[in-house]
Amino acid sequence: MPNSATAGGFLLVLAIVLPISGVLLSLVLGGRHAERITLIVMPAVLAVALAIAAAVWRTHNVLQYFVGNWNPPLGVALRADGLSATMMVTAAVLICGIGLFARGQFPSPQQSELRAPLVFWTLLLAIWGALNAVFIGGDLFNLYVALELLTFAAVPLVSLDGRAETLAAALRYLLFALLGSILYLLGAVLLYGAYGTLDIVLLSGRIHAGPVAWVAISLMTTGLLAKAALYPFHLWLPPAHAGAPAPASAILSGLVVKAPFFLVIRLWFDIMPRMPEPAAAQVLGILGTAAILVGSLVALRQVRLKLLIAYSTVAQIGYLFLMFPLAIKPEMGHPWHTTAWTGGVLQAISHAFAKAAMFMAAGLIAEALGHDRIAGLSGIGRALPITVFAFALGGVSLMGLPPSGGFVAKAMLLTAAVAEGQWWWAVVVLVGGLLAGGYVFLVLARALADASQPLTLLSPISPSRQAVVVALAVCAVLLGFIPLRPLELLQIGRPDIAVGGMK
Amino acid sequence: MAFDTGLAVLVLGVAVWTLAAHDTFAAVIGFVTYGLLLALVWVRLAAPDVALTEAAIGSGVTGGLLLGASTRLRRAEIQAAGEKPGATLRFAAVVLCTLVSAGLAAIVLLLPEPAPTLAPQAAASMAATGLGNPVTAVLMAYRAIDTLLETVVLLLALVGIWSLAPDGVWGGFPGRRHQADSEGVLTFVAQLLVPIGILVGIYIFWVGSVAPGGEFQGATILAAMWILVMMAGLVDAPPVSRRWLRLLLIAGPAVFFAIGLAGFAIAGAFLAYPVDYAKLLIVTIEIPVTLSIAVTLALLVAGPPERAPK
Amino acid sequence: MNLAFNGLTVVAVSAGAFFFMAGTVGLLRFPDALSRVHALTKADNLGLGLVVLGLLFQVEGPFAALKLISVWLLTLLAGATVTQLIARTARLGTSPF
Amino acid sequence: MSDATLFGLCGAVLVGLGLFGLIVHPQPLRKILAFNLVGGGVFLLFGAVARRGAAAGFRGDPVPHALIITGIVVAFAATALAIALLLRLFREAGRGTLGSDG
Repeated sequence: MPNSATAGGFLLVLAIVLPISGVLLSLVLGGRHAERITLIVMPAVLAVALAIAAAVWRTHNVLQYFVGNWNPPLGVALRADGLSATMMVTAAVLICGIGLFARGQFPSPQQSELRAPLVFWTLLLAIWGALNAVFIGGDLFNLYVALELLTFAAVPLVSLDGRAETLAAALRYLLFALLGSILYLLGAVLLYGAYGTLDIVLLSGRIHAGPVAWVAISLMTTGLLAKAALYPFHLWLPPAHAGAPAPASAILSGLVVKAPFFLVIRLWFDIMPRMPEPAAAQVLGILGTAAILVGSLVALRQVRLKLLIAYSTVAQIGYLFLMFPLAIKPEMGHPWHTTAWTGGVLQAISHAFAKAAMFMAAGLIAEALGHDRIAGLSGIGRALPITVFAFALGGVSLMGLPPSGGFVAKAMLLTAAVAEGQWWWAVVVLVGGLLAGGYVFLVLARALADASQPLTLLSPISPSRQAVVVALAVCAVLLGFIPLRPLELLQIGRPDIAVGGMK
Repeated sequence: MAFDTGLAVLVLGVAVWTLAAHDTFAAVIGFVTYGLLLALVWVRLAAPDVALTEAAIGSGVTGGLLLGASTRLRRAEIQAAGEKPGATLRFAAVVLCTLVSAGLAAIVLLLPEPAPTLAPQAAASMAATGLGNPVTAVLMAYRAIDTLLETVVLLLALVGIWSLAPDGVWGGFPGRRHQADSEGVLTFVAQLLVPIGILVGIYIFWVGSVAPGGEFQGATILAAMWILVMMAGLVDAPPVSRRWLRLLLIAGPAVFFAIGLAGFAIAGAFLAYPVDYAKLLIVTIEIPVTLSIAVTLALLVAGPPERAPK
Repeated sequence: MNLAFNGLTVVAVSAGAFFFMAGTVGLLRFPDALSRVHALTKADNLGLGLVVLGLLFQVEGPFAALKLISVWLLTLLAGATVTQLIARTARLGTSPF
Repeated sequence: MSDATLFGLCGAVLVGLGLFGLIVHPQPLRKILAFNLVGGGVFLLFGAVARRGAAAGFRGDPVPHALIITGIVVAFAATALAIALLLRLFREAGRGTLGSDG
């Protein structure tokens, strides 16, 4: 880890400044221009994310920046390792896709400003800035502010339609998110009290096993789990993600819940790489298992398409946490740990693409039919074949069928589980895949069935929006074709002690 | 010591009362008291800057907001009070919360001696900022990016609140229109107090560079004055679509960003200040930031647009 | 001289504390909103005034003294206003108490 | 016992009390109140840490003080947003609870 700012570090600043500047501009120029501003900012931030990934790849080192030239512990550092860069590129590609899709749903008003487009476009950019701030934050308190930024940008999207159900969902989401942040902050406070720094790298050098570290890490992890909606904190998620407009659901389910997950990885693998705690990791694995089972089983019983997809998110979040018991037991540095860790991260990325595509496909179907009841989907496969195809592609990745990103991710988790002799997690992965197959099939069987009476679409669905959805679903599949070498990007900057095998 | 112990017991007592009070309105009164007592605790803990913030925002504006909500929600609160959770859940909650408190208390007693601190480093670098108040140096120099992002957090909260307006009144006036009563006591107070309050607000902000105070505390007082004249009905809240209002809202973060980016050119880093101009640049940032925070806070209290634009 | 000042401070602040105590008892014991408000205003105006008076003997310089007196005056203003508002609400019969 | 330890312990108890309120109160407004109680406790713990860090002529570590100020302002913004949501929900649904169905 370099101990000074690295060349190209200014890119990290731009990754936060550009989207937030877009927010300010949209507010002052008004809702009529918000969409255009977003479309201008999108390629710029995408370019910054790609440049950051390229710099990390080229130098094979962490990109680092000290804000205001104040070195930690007094100042705040921004850092991008391979994981940050990968997540930023994922977020950038996904948000660009969502933005293009949303043009059809939140078009610029002709005369005066309208509420929904202004709020959607400004908050889309705000979420982007907040996500980038989370991915490159090098300071625990700075990360707290970034998490709050993310919460305040995400919650209003849930209740954009102003109905009582979505308002209640948004309020519940907000309360859970606030509880999560305050627990996270409490842990950070204790760490500062014991070690005198909030900087992640300095902290990883000073922290040692003991009651303070344990209580602090447990509190922070619990808070982040509440934000990530891991079982048993999952109840807020389905109504919130299902109630939002389709492009907002896509970003909430695809990216926003991944931010706290990303921070759990930071905590467990970067801050305390020398403090492996197999028992605690097993607990995370068990919660993940419960999430997979509960989420999938409840998804099977849903009558509305968007709720089914939302419950599937609950299950897929469970998978993310299977990597902890597999990458931590019995001690760091085991050859198969990197496989499990990479599998977990790849699951986060491929789920982001797959789920975004599925939510937007569901949005198009609901626009066409005027409802999203699964029982009433008959004939839609004939009317909107491309959309249903995109939904199916996303489903393939969720099930973990080859070839798809979900397949590679789940295969890696499976392999690690078998190789480490923790076969029970392998069973969980397989059962979860079967259940996912069940609920995806449930939808497809309906959608591909012939309608009893001819289907009339309420509104025509533009081909370009369908194309965006397919493109994202294809991304989820293409992730399955990535050879191993680019995956090494993920390992750049990880503490040596946590990396083993793989090469 | 006896005073501190008494104060701590009082804080805990008021907290219990706030939780246990049957009536939500009474609980809110308890919360305001809690905030004021905490402000006193901050003075005892040698944190006057925090004491000012706690009294102004933590107790003052938050309390006002909660009071307003509790009167508007009176009926719903009484209804909902019936849905008390079962005994099992309550018992589990007692066990869990006792464990959390006990764990935290143990850690307080276990914290290392001598305590780690950044005070020497903060003191050593103060000269480079030209400031005399170390807390302001942290907020505006060492950790300026936190403060910058925080101004954006406030702005997003406002966008979130505005997003709750019914579509028909978008661009309109926030909150209810208060009728001016030229004989009324509020009118009298608003006319008498507001000039003084604005003066105090500016003073608190200005003195922040060398003494306890700063942009957040000053801005809160300014916001309170604006809220007072709105409540007295002397002025109406501005329609949310007004260009000048939007400009005021973003002026703070925008100037902050602009000077931060200029830091690349003039001091070699984002949000870095050249030593000779550090204080000048910081004050240049603080003035619009204070204004923006004041306007944002007042509008956060005013709520979403409720009346259509004329 | 110093001793005399300290003595005056003790006397004035104690007297102020007494009025606060009396006001608090009144707040708790009086039956209706109006008489409670009446008890409170006594505590605020007189009690705080006496405390400020006592502290005036301890301050350094006229600026600090001015600050203390402004604190008292502002509290008087705020107290009087809020009392008016509460009393009006109580008389209109919408009191939550 | 030093003042830092005393108020640190006070903060520890406040966090527990607030969490309890957050869990058991059915009314959202009371939950919001309880959230603010927890916030006060967390900030107080941080204040105790700051007081312990008195050095270099400062009577407390200024870094936590600045962070607490930021935290208080963020908590206010959160409270304002939550209350606005709650009031709108009440207007739309005539109820002030989250209900069990969501």
